Amino acid sequence: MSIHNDSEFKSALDQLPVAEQRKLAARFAQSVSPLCKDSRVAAAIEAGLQSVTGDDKLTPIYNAVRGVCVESYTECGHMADWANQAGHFVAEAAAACVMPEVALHGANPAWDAAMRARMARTCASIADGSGTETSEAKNQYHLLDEYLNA
Amino acid sequence: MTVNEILTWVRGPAMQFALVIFFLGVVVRILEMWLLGRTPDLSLARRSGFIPGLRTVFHRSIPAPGLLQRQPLVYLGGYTFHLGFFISLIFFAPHIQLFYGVWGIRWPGLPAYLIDFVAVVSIAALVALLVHRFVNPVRRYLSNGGDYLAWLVTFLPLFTGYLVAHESVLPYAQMLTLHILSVELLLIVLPFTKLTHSFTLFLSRWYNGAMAGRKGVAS
Amino acid sequence: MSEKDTLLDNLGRHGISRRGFLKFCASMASMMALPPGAATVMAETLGKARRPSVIYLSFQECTGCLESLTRSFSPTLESLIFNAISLDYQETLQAAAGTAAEAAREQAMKDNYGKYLLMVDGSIPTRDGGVYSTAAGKTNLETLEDAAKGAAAIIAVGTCAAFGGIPYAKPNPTGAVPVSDLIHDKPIINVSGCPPIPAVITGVLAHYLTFGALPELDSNRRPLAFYGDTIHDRCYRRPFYDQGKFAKTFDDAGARQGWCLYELGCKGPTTHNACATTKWNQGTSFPIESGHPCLGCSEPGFWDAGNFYSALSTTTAPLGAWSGAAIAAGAAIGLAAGAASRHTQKEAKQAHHVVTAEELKNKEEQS
Amino acid sequence: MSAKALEHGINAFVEQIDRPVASFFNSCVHCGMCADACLFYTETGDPKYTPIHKLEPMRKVWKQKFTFWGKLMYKLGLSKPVTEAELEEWEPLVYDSCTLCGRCSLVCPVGNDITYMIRKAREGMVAAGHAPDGLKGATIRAVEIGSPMGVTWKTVQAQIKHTQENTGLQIPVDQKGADYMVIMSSMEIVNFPEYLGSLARIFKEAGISWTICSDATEATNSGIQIGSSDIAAQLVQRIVDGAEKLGVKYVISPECGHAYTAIRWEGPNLIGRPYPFEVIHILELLDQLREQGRLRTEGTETARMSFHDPCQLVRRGGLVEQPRRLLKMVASNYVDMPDPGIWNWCCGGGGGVSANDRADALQLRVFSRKKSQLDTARVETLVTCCANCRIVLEDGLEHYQMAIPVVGLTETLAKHLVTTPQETAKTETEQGEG
Repeated sequence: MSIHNDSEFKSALDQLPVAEQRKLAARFAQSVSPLCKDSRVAAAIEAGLQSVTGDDKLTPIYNAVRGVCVESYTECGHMADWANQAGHFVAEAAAACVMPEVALHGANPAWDAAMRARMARTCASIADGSGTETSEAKNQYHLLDEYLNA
Repeated sequence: MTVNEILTWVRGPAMQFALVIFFLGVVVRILEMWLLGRTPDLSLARRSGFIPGLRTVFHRSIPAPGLLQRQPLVYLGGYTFHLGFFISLIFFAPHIQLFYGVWGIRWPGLPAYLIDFVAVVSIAALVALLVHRFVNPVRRYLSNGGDYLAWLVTFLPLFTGYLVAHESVLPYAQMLTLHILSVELLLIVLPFTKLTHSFTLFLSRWYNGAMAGRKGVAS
Repeated sequence: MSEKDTLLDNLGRHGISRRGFLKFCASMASMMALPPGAATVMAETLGKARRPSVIYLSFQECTGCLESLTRSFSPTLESLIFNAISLDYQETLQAAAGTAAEAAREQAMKDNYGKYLLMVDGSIPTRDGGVYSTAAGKTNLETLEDAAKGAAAIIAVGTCAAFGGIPYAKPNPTGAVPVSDLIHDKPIINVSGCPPIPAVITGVLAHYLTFGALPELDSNRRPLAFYGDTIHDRCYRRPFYDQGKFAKTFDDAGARQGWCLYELGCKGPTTHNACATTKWNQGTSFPIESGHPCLGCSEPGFWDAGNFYSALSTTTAPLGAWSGAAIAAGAAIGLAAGAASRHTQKEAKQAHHVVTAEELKNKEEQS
Repeated sequence: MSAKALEHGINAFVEQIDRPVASFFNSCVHCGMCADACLFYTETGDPKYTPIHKLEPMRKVWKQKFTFWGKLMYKLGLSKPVTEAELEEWEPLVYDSCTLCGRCSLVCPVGNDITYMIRKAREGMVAAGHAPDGLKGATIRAVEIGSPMGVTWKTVQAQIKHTQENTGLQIPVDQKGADYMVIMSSMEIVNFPEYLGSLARIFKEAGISWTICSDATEATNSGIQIGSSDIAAQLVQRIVDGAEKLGVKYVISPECGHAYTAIRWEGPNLIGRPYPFEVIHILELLDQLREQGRLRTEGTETARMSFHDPCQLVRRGGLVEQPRRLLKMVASNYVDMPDPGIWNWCCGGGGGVSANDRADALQLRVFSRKKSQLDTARVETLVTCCANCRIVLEDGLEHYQMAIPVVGLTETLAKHLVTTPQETAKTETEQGEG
């Protein structure tokens, strides 16, 4: 089986149990993690990769990474720093990996993380001035293929 | 001059003077405000602001949600003394005689004991509002001499009016003189203090309602 | 009747017993709110009183006061008090006329210099040297000043003498003034009213004869005993006022039921007099009882205190024209102020300072 | 600041005073009710935050220049002109502690539109050089770069590309004769690029003819916030020029509060003429599509959802019913917070407050009001439709340690959009239009 577009990508992700969605979310986040230096973000991605479960464990990690998300927002009317903004989206992606069960409400962590990771990549491309080719989506299809075929 | 001669003066020339100042002041204040003009709003209105403006003129007398609970005294005290002031002004038989003398129309009055009750309640409300103005941090912060002057000239006609009817402090003629003087003071002071709200209030509410209304909001 | 006769002798001749006289004194004393025992003193003193000399001068008046005093009832104890005095000069009542009358007055003033009572009825014109009222070639002004010199006290009878009355009312063409405006060195007692209540005169005389002094007076020099309360205070219709029941016209149901006449212009609340208690015509009635509002005739300036038939709460001057003028003047001033404001706005618009990003940048750097 | 600047400021106050302002000042009875409507007072208890008090310098100018008594006192030297020190003292009151939320205008018993006046007072403040640095920076960038956040056309292009890749849909650019022109707030480019993708998908389904204008992508207007009509007009003009160049029928105001006020309500007055096109807010359009059956959703959010009414869209903008109607399409567990709709409490960051770093601490402090609203309604997911509200809310939630996700209304709808194959969609659209 091979993924070619987002609708296949999303339906494949939706079929996975949440625990696996988290694991995939972490992989998507991991692939853009060089764009963010914050250790709280790295910790969250790591927790996702290690399949940490249980709200009592997830909540503190989630809260920490949410802190990064909020801190790194570019506030209205402030000059945008695109490298920082890329980091922000990495943090958002990382947060999706460790979203506590109670806050999920049917959300798909893998899909959310994938979207954020793509935004991180776009921001990074704006930051380095290229602003052109991003292949994060294809990379994510590939990661999913790998996971499903493993 | 004897008391009765002063009373005659107060009922006559002084009243003329007060009314002259009052009308002059009100007309000047209205014109100087009106003539400031206003540039027409070029944005595309959702609907005409006219009717929403009229609605707000009346609707704004109703407390905003939750505010009656937050400031019960200001609302209830405010209602009470405004209503009381106008009830005793309009429905006390001697006052009706005054209007009859000026305009030639009259209407049924309320029994004196009812007016009495209304006056006492209104006076109490005004006193409570004054105390609240001293005590409440916001109202104390906002208040200036004009606020206390406006309070005084509103309070005096009610207070002296009550005493005229009861003759407990001064004889009728003296008290009536003070009462009419206090009314004249109110008339003279009104156009030059915040009491101008008695006529600008309608315009303000209308503008508020109309400006919100043309955007589609019932304010 | 001879000058040696006492008042009691005189009364006796008119069939009035000592007992009746005592009763009169008692009622007088109570009317004047004198302390207990005063009635006895009064009876004793008054009974033995010699006829004091009284000079009664009439100036700008209508004789209504005299009518009131002499004709309103007869013969009663009150009228007889007048018999007890030696009325040495009263143009209307005395038989003598012309030079004889004037001579009698001169004589009495000379004989009783410093002791006679001067009663004045009517106001005194002062404009143009007082020429508007003269008798025997003398102006009222001269006559009064002359007569006042030797008077022990002056009783101003009626509102004209007391407060100026009708001649004093606007526009007062004769420059009329009350007695108290001219005489400052004699005790003056005002018995106001248009006309005054006869019993008040009697009471004042009785008091003077008994105690040799004038009774206690109010700020308008009126005997407090009679003028201490307002008509309104003592009015039998007062309960209707308190209940807010008013006659609206002279012939409505309220008027027929005797409701308060406040709205028909009753000046009772501001009028000090004894009408509501002593009443008129031998205690028969008083104006309000007859269905007419009190005019306030015993008060200073009552002729100028507005319409008799307008309530006290109304204005005494026309307001319409004044208000109209004020509105017109206000409009003129307001338009001028508006034009000035427009000008200010226009100037501001011309002086408008355009805010630019460049400027913000400089300011950002500065701060 | 120079005496010249003070003069400019006072002159600007004079220019701003009109009949409504005079009527409002004449009507104020100092009842203090506006304080109870203002979260800066209710949350701090400091009476200096009473809304009407924030207008004291302008009131003074009105009194001295336009009232009988005031002119007299002024000429006699009994009342002193507004000073530099006063403006300095009032600067934080006018900019840091007022979000132009309009709640005070709604409660004033005499009907004073206090917000209308504070907007005007800012004209005087900025002319006198008394605007916060944060807002100055944003304004300078808006004028010079075209976006208060430094977003350039190149950046937008990158996001367009990103969106095209993600959605597989073409984003139309500079298409003359399109019906609708989409403008965005910088916030949507920087923080919420999913907005553009959501629009593309929804419009695709609804068969909307739309375009982006490369000369006018920016919807926000720092001129409005800082209070300079000169700059605001300049920024509005860019959009008007863009729309006129492309000949569109409508300009779609984005999920941003003050942008709507700027382009919809103030714009024509700023440039001095009515537009040849109409301005419609995205939610207004979406609600129209919903009504016409052109916006169809499937599935619902199960979380306990509530809607935060952005002040400039709801209370000051008139979009009262639309957001809830739309949200209820996809929220099965919708709940209103206390004081919903036009009575909602501001997030605390509107009116330029969030661009003003000096106000950060105060902004977080007054968020306690929102916290209590959220606590009362036990909200699990908060939806709003203003990018600025959204970040301010996230900031506040983080500060108060509340784990409540905040999402945009348009993207929430897009998430549940019924996607149909192109042919079918077209037929349906035609039927819908017939």
